[in-house]
Amino acid sequence: MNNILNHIGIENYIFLSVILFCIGVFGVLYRRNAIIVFMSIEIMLNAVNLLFVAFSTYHQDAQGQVFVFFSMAVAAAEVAVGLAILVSIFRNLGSITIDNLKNLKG
Amino acid sequence: MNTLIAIIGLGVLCLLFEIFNLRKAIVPITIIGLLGVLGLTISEFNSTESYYNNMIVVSKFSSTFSSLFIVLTIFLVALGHNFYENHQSKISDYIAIKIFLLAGAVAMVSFGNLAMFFLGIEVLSIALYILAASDRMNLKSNEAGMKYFLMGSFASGIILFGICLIYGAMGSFDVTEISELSQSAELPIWFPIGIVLVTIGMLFKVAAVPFHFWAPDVYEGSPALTTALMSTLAKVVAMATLYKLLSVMNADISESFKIIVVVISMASMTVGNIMALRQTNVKRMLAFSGVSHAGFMLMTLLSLSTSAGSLLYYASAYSLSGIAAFSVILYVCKNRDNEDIVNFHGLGKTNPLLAAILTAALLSMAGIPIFAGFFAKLVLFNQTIQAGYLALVIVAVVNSIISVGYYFKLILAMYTKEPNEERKGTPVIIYAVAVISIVLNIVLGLFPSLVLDLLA
Amino acid sequence: MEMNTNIALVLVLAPFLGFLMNVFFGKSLGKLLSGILGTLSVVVSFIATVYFFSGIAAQPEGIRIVLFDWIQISNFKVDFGFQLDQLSILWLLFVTGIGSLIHLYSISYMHDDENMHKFFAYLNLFIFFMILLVIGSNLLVMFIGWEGVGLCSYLLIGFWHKNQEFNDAAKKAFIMNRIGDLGLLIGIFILGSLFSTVDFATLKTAIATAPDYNDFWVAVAALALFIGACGKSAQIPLYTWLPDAMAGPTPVSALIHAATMVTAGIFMITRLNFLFDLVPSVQSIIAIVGAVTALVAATIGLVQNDIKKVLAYSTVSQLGLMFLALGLGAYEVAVFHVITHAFFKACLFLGSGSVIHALHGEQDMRNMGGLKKAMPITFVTMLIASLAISGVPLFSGFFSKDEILLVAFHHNIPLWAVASVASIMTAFYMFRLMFLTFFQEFRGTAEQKHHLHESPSLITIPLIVLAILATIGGLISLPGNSWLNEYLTPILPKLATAEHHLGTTEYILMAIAVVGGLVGIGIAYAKYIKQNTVPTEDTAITGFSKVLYNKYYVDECYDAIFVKPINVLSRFFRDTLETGLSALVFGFGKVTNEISYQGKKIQNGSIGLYLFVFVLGLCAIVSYLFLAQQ
Amino acid sequence: MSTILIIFCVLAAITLATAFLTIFSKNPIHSAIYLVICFFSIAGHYLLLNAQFLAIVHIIVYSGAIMILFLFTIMLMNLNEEHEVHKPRITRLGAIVSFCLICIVLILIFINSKPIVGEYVTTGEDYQSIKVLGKILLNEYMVPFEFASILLLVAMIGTVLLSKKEKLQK
Amino acid sequence: MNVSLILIILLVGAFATFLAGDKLASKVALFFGLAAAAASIVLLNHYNLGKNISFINQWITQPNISFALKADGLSMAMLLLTTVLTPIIIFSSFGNDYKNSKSFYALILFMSFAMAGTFLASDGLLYYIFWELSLIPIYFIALMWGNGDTEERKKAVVKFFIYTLAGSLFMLVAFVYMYQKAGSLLLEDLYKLNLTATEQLWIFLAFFLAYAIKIPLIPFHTWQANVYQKAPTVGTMLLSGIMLKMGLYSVIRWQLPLAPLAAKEYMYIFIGLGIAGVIYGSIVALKQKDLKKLLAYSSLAHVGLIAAGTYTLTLDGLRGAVLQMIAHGFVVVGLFYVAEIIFRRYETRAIAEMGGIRTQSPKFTSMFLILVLASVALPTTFNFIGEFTVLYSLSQINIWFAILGGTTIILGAYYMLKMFQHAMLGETNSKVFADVTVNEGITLVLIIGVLFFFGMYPKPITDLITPSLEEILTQINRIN
Repeated sequence: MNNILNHIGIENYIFLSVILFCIGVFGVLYRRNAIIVFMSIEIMLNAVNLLFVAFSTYHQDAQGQVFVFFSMAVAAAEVAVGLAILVSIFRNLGSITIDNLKNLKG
Repeated sequence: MNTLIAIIGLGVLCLLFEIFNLRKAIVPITIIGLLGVLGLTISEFNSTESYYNNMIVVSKFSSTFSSLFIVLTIFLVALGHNFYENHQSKISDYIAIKIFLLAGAVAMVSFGNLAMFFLGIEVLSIALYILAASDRMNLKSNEAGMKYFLMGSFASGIILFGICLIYGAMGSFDVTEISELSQSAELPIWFPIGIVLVTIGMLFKVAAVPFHFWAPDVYEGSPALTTALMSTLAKVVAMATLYKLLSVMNADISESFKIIVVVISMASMTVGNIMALRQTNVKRMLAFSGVSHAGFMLMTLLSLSTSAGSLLYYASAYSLSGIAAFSVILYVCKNRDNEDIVNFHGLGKTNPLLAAILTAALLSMAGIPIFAGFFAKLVLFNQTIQAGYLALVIVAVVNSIISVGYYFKLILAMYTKEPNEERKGTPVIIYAVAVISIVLNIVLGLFPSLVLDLLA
Repeated sequence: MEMNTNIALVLVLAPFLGFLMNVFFGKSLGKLLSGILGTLSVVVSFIATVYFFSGIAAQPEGIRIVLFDWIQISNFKVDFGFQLDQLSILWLLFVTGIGSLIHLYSISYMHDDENMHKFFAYLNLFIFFMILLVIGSNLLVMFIGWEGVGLCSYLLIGFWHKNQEFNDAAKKAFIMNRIGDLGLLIGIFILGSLFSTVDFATLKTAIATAPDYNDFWVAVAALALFIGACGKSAQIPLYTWLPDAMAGPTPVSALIHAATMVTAGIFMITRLNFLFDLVPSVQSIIAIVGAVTALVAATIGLVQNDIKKVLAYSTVSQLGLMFLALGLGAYEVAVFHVITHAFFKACLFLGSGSVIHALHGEQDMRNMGGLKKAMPITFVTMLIASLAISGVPLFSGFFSKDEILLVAFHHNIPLWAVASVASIMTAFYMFRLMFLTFFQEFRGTAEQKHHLHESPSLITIPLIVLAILATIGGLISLPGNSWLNEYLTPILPKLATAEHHLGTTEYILMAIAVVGGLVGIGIAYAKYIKQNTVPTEDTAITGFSKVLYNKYYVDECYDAIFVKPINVLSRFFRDTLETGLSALVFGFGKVTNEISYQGKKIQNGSIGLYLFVFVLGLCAIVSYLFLAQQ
Repeated sequence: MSTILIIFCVLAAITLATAFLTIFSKNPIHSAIYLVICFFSIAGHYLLLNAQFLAIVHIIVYSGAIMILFLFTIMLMNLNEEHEVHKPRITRLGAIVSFCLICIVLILIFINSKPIVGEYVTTGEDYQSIKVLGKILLNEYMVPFEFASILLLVAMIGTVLLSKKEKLQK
Repeated sequence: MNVSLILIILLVGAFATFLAGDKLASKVALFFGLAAAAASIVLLNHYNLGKNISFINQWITQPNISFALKADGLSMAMLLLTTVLTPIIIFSSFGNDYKNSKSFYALILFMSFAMAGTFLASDGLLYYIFWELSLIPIYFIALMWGNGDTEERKKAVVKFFIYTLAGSLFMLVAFVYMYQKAGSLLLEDLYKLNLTATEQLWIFLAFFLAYAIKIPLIPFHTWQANVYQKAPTVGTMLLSGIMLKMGLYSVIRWQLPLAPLAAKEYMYIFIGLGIAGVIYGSIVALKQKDLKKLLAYSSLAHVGLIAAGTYTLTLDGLRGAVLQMIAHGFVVVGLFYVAEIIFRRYETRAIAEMGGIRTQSPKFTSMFLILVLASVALPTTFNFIGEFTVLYSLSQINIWFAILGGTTIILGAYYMLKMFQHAMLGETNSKVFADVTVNEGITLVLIIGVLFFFGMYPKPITDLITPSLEEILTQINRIN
């Protein structure tokens, strides 16, 4: 079995996930809509997951992929909690624009 | 390992109590349980063992810190008895979450594999998100939860990315392997970047400048007990984990990295203290004070091989005085919608004991002798000068002076202002927690060797 | 030896005991008893002194008594000890002697004052300190007395403490004395470090045996000591306190500010004659200062109208003459003049006190006149004293003053001239005083006139005694056959070899002095008896006499040069510098607070900003570590 | 250029484009759908890397669970219309600046670093079949696996805690 | 029997006082104060008999810190000053009613405990701890029982606290630095250090900052006058009578022997600073309107002279400084007590509102005058001995120092007498001034008695302190 990375090169995966990660970062900073911000965070996590798998192939080692499972579990848990918080904010505030969350400052 | 299992078991037990409708018994049982766990941990003190393919490594470091966490949790749970009086239906959830949080914390200081580390920190963080937002009818609490959640998951993403790069460089998550590899061959640049990213993520958790912005807002918005937890337990856990992470994975960190640590440490102390000066909300003030204490604790990273004892001591001193301070805050600000300094006016007259305890706690944080905070700073200074960073120590000293300014603002408010209203009721548990924690603090101050020598 | 110690202790402690008794029981004893107690305690001292005086011939080297170790300095230690030799016994004699008389006088003089017991307490304390000053065996014990008499002078000048002007005068006296004291201390320091001792006897041997000492420092020490003497003995530039000190009760002026305390400077310099002899430069300074003081004070005395002020300036002037003698190395002459001066000046002061007493506190001579009929004893005694001070032959002052002039002439003609002019003036203003007070018609109110009377015998007896002494005092040191010189030879070894002969020059000089004195009296007579002039009102005084009347504006100058600037400085420090310094310290706090206030704006609650900073921080760290390092 | 590389490039392009679109589309529903596409393309990458099991799990978890959760929430809040206020310029500027910065910095570092030379290791062993993964997950990684359950338990309790109505105590 | 006994008595006393309740507090405090005084006299006796009364015990292993209390002559003298003044100060407060007096008196004893500890400690860290510890009680005493406007007082007291703390933290850094070199902070170990001139300079400066603020030397004195004014008289007495001696004592015990090279090199600067303090303090005192403030500035002037004496590095300078410290301790306590006595009757500290008291209360006036005279160092008072010795030592360094320092003789007399004149003399005051009570009289007579006794016979104290000062001088003059 041939290592697929011989065709693509690990660097390309790194660049891809770095850019994807940065897009996630960008999304977090750019959007005021909390839901989209959550999505951006998901993008960030997925970028990392992608890199995990790439490294897993690079090392021919399954641990990387195992870690992705944990990462997914974490992502799921985070989203669940995040959305729960979001819902209660929405109930209180009627909006999910994070710019409205400026009561705590100074 | 046993500690971890016992804690998780205790957490599950809590949930079961809810089912069997034994709510009243939850707090006492949990405290007794935790005391048991504490005993268990202490009994394992001298054994150094690794469990399950090196997933969990029990060492002196982990058991001492775990004991500290357990003690702190006991206090926090005890305080919960009073705090959640009006939320009886949820009390088991609250307590259980705290127990699980403790489990995460223990996992974080005893990890042998980055997976455990990551999961531990996520358990801790998610528990904290929930606790921060737990007062769900309160917009401030919502906001705090949201802010903490967003920034926390952002930081988690960064940590994850760092772990990923470390894995990419080493092909393993096991810290012993990583540390062996890190000393041998030429490393891909991924490894140091990974370390740096993980460090940054942890710096966020300990609220070091410039990653500290969340702390004051979240501390202010969260329910007071959660703030207490964050500012004591969570901060100490994060700091201990960062220390462990760096010390386990690469024996000597580079000089330029040390410069970064120095700069961040200085910035944290300075920003934290200066910003705290003008705060009127006590929780917010303590948040900034926490930022500066994080800066102090970061000084331990400059002499990784020797400073575990000082970190433990500093952490204990800081968190014990934090607990004492927060128990007073809980008492004073119960049934009030804010923690403004005005609430503390005249406490010296209406409740001299608590006022004295708060004073002692603040003096300890300020680093006045016989309180443990003084020795904590002292050993830290000692270590840092030994490592050759005199300038950092001088900045730290200047900061200690600034810090007195705001600590004393609170003390002055208690003793020189007229009380605005009578406070009724003497919640025994709050008194007990406050007294015990401050006594522990002073005992540490009188006999610093008790703790300092543990990890020497 | 034991005997001597005990008697010396009695000598010293008797007045102190009197002081304590008067302080604690004075009020209950009643006025008369407390006065008697005070007087007796001094008389006891006098008797003790006489005991020592009688024994001194047998012990020419004097008696030394060491009581205990007092101060320990690294290179020497200071005993608390006494030295009873010719010089100190001489001083003790007239201190306790005149002291007793004045105490006696005060019993009557102060009998109206409610705080009479206090007055006697202070007087006793003064005598105690004066004795200490005189018999201290070293400079520091002398310094106790030195400061102590200053304190008593302060207490007594401000005796009528309800009047703040008197208090001011007292304060002024104390502070000016202290300026001198600093000089004295500096002198002590230098002597101590040069010779490792401050004891008179050992100092003398040390100086005599020291192979080489530093001339410069010895001179500085001598000069510093002289400054001390200036303060205590009211020499230029520290003399202005003495006229003001007349605010005190008249016996005080007589005792402290004429006869005893002000001679302390002369005592000290005589005591340390072996030191001053080594430094001619300082000696000439002393001589010049003395001569100038004599002249300046005499000129001011010419126009004063307050009877006590005239006497005060006269005292300053006479002290100046003594310093002139000291400066010329004629210590025995100075001492001689001290003694005669003590007699006649005490007499004059007491006489003036008698007058003031009779006039119920009136001190302005313009409101006196014609008192000789009402107060014959006072008049006669004062006349004798005036004749003595004016240098009329056969009175004591003639001998002593003449010797000073003689010495001056031998050393330096200009100094002699100055001193002569001063003594002519002395004669003039003394008789101006006499004429204005006792001759012509009474110029006071009818009320006063009605009450004019001769003072009671307690007042007149001391006057008579002093007048007798003022007359015959000159006998102790007749030209050519001086008992005093012989007596002082152990102290002043030079005297043994000095030759005493009276040549033509001396006689001519004597004649000049006598004629000068008579001329002075004559002018006074012409002006105040013949022309019957009465000094004009204060406002009408013009020209140079206004300058004189206002004492050359020296007080005003001092005020402008020292007191005002210090006060301005003090106010400046208090209001500006202190506030500024304080603000500087607070400034640190303020600045940090302000930064904090501004910093709060950065923490604006926006997650976007927080994350932005987060990312910036991340970028900064990562790029520093991985881009900048390459 | 090999086929595999072309596939990679296409997939990468899709991934990045949809990621961007997720962020830029005004309607949250659209965002969600773009994100699903993005996840699918990432699954494509997994398949490309021969991690079939992971790809399936990925689709199930992300597209099947997480995205559904998002969509439910969006609908629950009735957010299908664009409510978002106009973003201040400073926000956009800041976002772009930080995006560029972090991108440039990270990429520069990786470009600057030593390139990986030589062949990639090929052990030929099976390392990513379900069997192997299962063994590793439940042997070596048993503790984290169990611990993940705690994580999920906490999340569950938390979500309940945050959402359930309190019984009012008398 | 060793010196820790004193500390135990004072500490136990503090707790006992607190537990005794408001009514008994003052008496219990006085009892323990007297007990401590008695104990220290007994210990002094032991010491003079040559018995070992030091106490050393390992305290912290890592870092290596000992609980070391060493009693040599110097420490014993300062200890006596503390333990004798404490009961006097407590007794002096008997005429006042303090609310919450149990805390008040407990704090006094606690402060006394800390100060005694400072004088005894011979381990750097222990010393530092006591040093800092003494700040807390005085902070509360000044804050809670002080007088004047609360806000103003708060400002002054907080400034004082932060300022002094700021200074001492640098001292801590210096200690930590030395610990690196010596591996212990025991005084004898630190003496053995061979530090370079540069190191010594920095250490010297770090110490200097702490001491200059505490003593205080100009220009670090700005906290002093305000705190003295605002604090209750008891607090002011503690501050001026004992606490500022801590700074001066520390100069002799710690600063000079640990950094002798720097001390010698920059001697002139520090002497100059002390003397500048003398002149400045005296001049500022002239125009003070508040009696306590005036006394504060006079204190500034006096300690300036003492500090100048210590920095001469001669036996005379050190000895004079110690003598003057003790003398000043007593006299300043007496003077502040006088201010308090007037305040009890007239409810004012403004000199302008006093005057004409002498006719009403001659006894009080006499005692006041004696204290004034002692303060201006009239011979036969203790202060003269100290001042003379210090000035002599200054003259050994440079005669100008003695002359400038000696201006205290003139200026001191000026402002003190001026104050006395305006406060006590003049036309009889319209307000009634009750004569001193028995308690007040006893206190003042005690103080005056001490001043005169040692003024005439300072030998016991001189003999007590000289050997230890000589030892310190050997340390200062050791060749590095």
